[in-house]
Amino acid sequence: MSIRINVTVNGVAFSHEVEPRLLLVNYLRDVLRLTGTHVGCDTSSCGACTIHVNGKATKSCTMLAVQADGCEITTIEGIAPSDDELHPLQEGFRECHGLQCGFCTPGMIMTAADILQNNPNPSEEEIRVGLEGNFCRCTGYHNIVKSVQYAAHKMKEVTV
Amino acid sequence: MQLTGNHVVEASPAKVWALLMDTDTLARIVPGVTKLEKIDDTTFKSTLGVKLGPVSAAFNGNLQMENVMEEKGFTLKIQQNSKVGNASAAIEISLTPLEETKTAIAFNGDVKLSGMLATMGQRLIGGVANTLSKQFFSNMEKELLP
Amino acid sequence: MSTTHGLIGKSVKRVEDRRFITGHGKYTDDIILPGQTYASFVRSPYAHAKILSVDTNAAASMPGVVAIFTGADVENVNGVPCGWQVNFKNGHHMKEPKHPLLVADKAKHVGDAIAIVIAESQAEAVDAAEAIVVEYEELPAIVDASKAVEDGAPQVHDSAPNNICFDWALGNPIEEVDAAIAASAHVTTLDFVNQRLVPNAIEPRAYNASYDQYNDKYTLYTSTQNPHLIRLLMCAFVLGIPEHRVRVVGPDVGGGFGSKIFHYTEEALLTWCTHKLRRPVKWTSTRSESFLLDAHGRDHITKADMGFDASGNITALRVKTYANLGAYLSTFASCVPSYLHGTLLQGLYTTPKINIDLVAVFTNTTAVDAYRGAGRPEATYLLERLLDLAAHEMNMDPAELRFKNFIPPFDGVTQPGYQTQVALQYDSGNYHGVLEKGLAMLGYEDFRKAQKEAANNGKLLGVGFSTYIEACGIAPSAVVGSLGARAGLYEVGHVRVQPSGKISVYTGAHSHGQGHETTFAQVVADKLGLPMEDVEIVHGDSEAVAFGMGTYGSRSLAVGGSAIIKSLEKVIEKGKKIAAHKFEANPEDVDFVEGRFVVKGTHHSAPFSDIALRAYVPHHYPAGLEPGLDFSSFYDPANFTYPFGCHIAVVEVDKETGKVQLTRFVAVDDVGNIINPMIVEGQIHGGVVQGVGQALFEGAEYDENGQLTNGSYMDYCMPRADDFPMIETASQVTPCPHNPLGVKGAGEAGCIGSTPAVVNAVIDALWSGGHKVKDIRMPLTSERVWRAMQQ
Amino acid sequence: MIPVAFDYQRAVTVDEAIAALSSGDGKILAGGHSLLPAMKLRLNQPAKLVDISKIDALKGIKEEDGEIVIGAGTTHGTIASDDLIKSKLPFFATAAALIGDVQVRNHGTIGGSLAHADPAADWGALVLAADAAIITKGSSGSRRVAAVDFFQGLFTTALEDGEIITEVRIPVPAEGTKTSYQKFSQPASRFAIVGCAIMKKADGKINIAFTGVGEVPFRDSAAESAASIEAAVTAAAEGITVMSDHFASEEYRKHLAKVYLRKALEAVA
Repeated sequence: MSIRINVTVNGVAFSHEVEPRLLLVNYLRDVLRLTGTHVGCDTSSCGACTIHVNGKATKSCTMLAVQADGCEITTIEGIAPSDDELHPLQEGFRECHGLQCGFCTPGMIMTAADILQNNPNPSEEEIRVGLEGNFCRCTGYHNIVKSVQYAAHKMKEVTV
Repeated sequence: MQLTGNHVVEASPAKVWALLMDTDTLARIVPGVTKLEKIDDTTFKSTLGVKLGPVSAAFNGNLQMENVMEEKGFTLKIQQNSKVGNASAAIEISLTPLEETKTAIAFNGDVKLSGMLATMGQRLIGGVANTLSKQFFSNMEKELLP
Repeated sequence: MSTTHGLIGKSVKRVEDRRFITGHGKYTDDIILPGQTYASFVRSPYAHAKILSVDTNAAASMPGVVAIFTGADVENVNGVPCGWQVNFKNGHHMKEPKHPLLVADKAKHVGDAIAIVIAESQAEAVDAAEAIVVEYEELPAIVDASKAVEDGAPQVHDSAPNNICFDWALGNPIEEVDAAIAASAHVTTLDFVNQRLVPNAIEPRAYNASYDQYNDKYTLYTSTQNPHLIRLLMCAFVLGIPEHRVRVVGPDVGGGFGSKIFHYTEEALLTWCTHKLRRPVKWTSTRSESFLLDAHGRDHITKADMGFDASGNITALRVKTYANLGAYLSTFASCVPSYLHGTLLQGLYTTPKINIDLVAVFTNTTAVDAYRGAGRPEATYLLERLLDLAAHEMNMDPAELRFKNFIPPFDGVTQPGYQTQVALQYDSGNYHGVLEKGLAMLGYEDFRKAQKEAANNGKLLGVGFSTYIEACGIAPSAVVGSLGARAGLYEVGHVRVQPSGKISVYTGAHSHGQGHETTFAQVVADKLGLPMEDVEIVHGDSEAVAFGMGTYGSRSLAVGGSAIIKSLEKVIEKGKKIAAHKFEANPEDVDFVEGRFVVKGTHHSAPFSDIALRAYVPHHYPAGLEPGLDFSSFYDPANFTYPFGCHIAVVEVDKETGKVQLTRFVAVDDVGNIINPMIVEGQIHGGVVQGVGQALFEGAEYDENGQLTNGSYMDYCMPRADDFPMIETASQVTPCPHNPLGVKGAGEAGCIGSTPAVVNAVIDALWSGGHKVKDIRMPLTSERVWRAMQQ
Repeated sequence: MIPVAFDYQRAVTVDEAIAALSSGDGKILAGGHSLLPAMKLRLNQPAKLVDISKIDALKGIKEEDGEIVIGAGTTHGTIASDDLIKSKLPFFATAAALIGDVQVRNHGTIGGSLAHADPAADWGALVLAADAAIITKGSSGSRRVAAVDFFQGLFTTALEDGEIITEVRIPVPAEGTKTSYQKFSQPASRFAIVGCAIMKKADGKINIAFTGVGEVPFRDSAAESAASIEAAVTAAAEGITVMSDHFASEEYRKHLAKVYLRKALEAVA
């Protein structure tokens, strides 16, 4: 049994017949070939697969593609304003060495974007707690926190 | 994991014993049994469906009674296999008459889990064992009702 | 950014980041090949079981199934090899039971592969694997290394009696050490477990193997730290395929931490399968499988005694360790508890007598191998726990005790290296310096005052020290060869100057987060006086890079970087000849200065790009001058490098619950010269958090039947952002005297130094509250700390 | 990991969901954060999922007839940031913010959590302490189940086959009511090892409920009837079967229950 879904991913409308058991993350990676969203675990713990569904950070390994029918999805490939620009968080991660192997990075950035959306002025503590659903094995989180702080600062500048 | 407990039922050891030795009744009181087939006097082939919280799995395997002592007790050996891991146990069950119409049923044994059940189930195994044994005795009590 | 000079020592932003932050990294699982098939495994749910039957009939007819193979199909294929031979004390070779690609007769740990299913889709492969019925006879399992050697314990391999892989000793004769301990004024004894860790790189292992039958050519994409080594081991030792028929690519790799060094059975099996099927076969480990299959780390059971004279000088160290190797001998498993652990037991101290007695043991558990630090964290943990405990027992200050016992500073140039009692010769060191700096950063005296005050108010604060040393830059081939390594441990650096003067550098080191594409480019651009944009670093592809030994043991820059320097020197030498020809000068009169070839004492000079072009347009060349500017070098280091440092942890322990909060962490590391401080700091941060993970959160828990009971992120506690404060780092620089960059390596330092510092801090906090506790087993869960306080 | 194949049906109304459940081996998919991980590991293999996440009627928080009504499909994240909850039931907001992580809170729902009835889930203690009622609906109509009657055993609730939870209704606390939720988290999963929820009413009467401690979340009546904080702490979690795992043995868990009860009592003192 396949079900047709209509989704908008990074501003582009897609329509596909999918098996109900297809996870959203596999839809993005294998069907749309947006491989920036990663799979790091099978218990909804590591956060590497985080994307935005209707603007909210979502673990795409814990959502079925059929559940995303009618939703607006943003992945790491679509978070920057254009191909030639970076989102302030992307810039922050590069400026502050917030990544090493890069595998957790897309999920980190997508989660951090949710944090900043709800709290443009997070304290260090709020950033750390906000990232509790995302594992990084490389950076020790130190520079990730700095990257988010960089972005928060930058985004404030832009709005002012 | 160690599984130990004690339960008093309102029936004589003879009645309890008869109940435990009857395949059809046993099939009704062991939680989750969907099929119980007697192979010989002490061996049963069983199919169980366990549905508890996150886990819903079908088990296939054997139940075997050893050291059978009429109206006193036996050792129940269980081997149950499923797609998500296997369970095995050796549980000593003993009946002690308290009064004419009361029997203390004590059980003591070791339960082993393997595979995904062992990996994911460690925090819950104690609770699951408790829940299943509670269900077993509550079912038994229903059977014993006149 | 076009800085051409002084790139060394600059925190240049990483050039590789753009693809990662935009989601365009290319990891193995991102690759789908034409005609792709997908694999799934049937794995043993038992730690030890005879395989009575495998019924694949139902599975074989399921939708999408392409093939199913079982142990019987690969019976004649070799197992995966071990790369390092260690001998028993009696000279016999260690036991090396076969590690088959699929087991046919007996499963030896949970997760041992019984069958592989290959199907048109991943879902179909998983569905079919579930339909395979395996009949087992469960056997008693053995988990604990110290019990495995007892008579009557379950036997993992028939060929290894008492489950012993090898026994081994190093250092001074045991009689001398026993006597020195017996004569000591104070002996500190510690019985402890250095628990087993699961590496947990966030990218699970993934492989994609394909075979082009028309060109007889294999390609294996693999999430590896060392593609050439995998090619060598797989081709020469497992499958018997000529190496030139196999291309191994390690594309972007999502972290390794050691666990992706090794040659795993799945790599060889998929390559074997693709040849059978003539279709690409891909397998990506699930996290649940990673927990059961990726080689674990540590797992030592140790008893150690450290003797002191009346004034606190160390007199001797005696160590007895059981090292758990798991069910099979992984690629470097044998050298980790021996040559990477025993040889580090001198630490930073002048200990005159040292002996380690080691037994390496098979058990029905996942294989154990190198994990960030590999042997050195175990040695450091042992020493640093003993030192802090001894200080408490002798009522001395732990910093003072260390100062008293440090090896005096030596630069390795004007002063010789330091010869230890356990085989190594340290290259250069200034151990007092890092502790002094650490104490200053901490504000030691103020902390002790605050600690006392806190204790009076019923609060438990503690400080813990760890002054560590490690052996990196692995390593001189002759030395490791004499110790049993079955490979050379040099590195390859190939510099290809393009006619336009742009540079392509091919390194045998592999980057999986370390930032080689940046650091190596800095080195090259600095040396040639070019903008970094003119340099590209190519790594990870056996077809592009002639050879390589890969990345582990903090060796990339010290060994791989040095190989590149060697080639750059050849480029410059050749460039001088070409410049000399252009200016009709003698090559000896040509200098290379700030990116230009200059004829001494004249105004004649040519930029690098001009000479590069001439190298490829060899008109009017004199006889004997070859065209081209393209050099490759093998660099084999003269010695290991020896980074060291001082880590200090401050913790608060909740009296009621035992919960530990890390409130400060100070790390002063001396990794020799630093090319990119930002990257070095990042390595330290990551290492520290991983090391603290061992101290406070992580540990594989097996039940007595060999079941890993915390094999998921719901139970295996990974360190998270909110568990940590900002980490305070500083560096001291004592250059390595024997490699051209003067670098020592920074990848593992954080993970080696931090663990004992945190445990020591918790113990210190407990002593401040009157709980004279010797040891708490790691990880220091709240309950364990609470129990320690109840005694 | 890939779940076993299943049929999928999306319901847009509660009645549609109930009708869909009446046939076959169906399970409800709400936020999916308890069910989907189990299905991916193949620990659970339902033949059919009935997706209720798009039923608008199940979402939202309002005050009605002297009760605060939380739709079963309301996410933890919404509850954590809702102004009505923050002012009238602050410990619901505190607890909601401690569940899982940002991503989980964006999708996980209170109804899904209650129906799943994990013994370490936070909501159990909260609904018990708040004298909440769980409103269920099935083919034979609606039922109102008091929270104390809802939790019946390990992963076992009063919910019958074919029923879904539609609302959680909590009497609006009188002026002067104080609440607290104190949680000691399992460090890996961040479920509760001990979660202690307290509602101290204006008349001084205290409701005390625990989650994570026993096989079922429970009201601790012995502690409730104690005369002092000290006596309550002494009485807490006595006489119940306390769970045990490698993060917290029975003894330690019981100790933590007392420590966290004290924290909660002091917070409302």
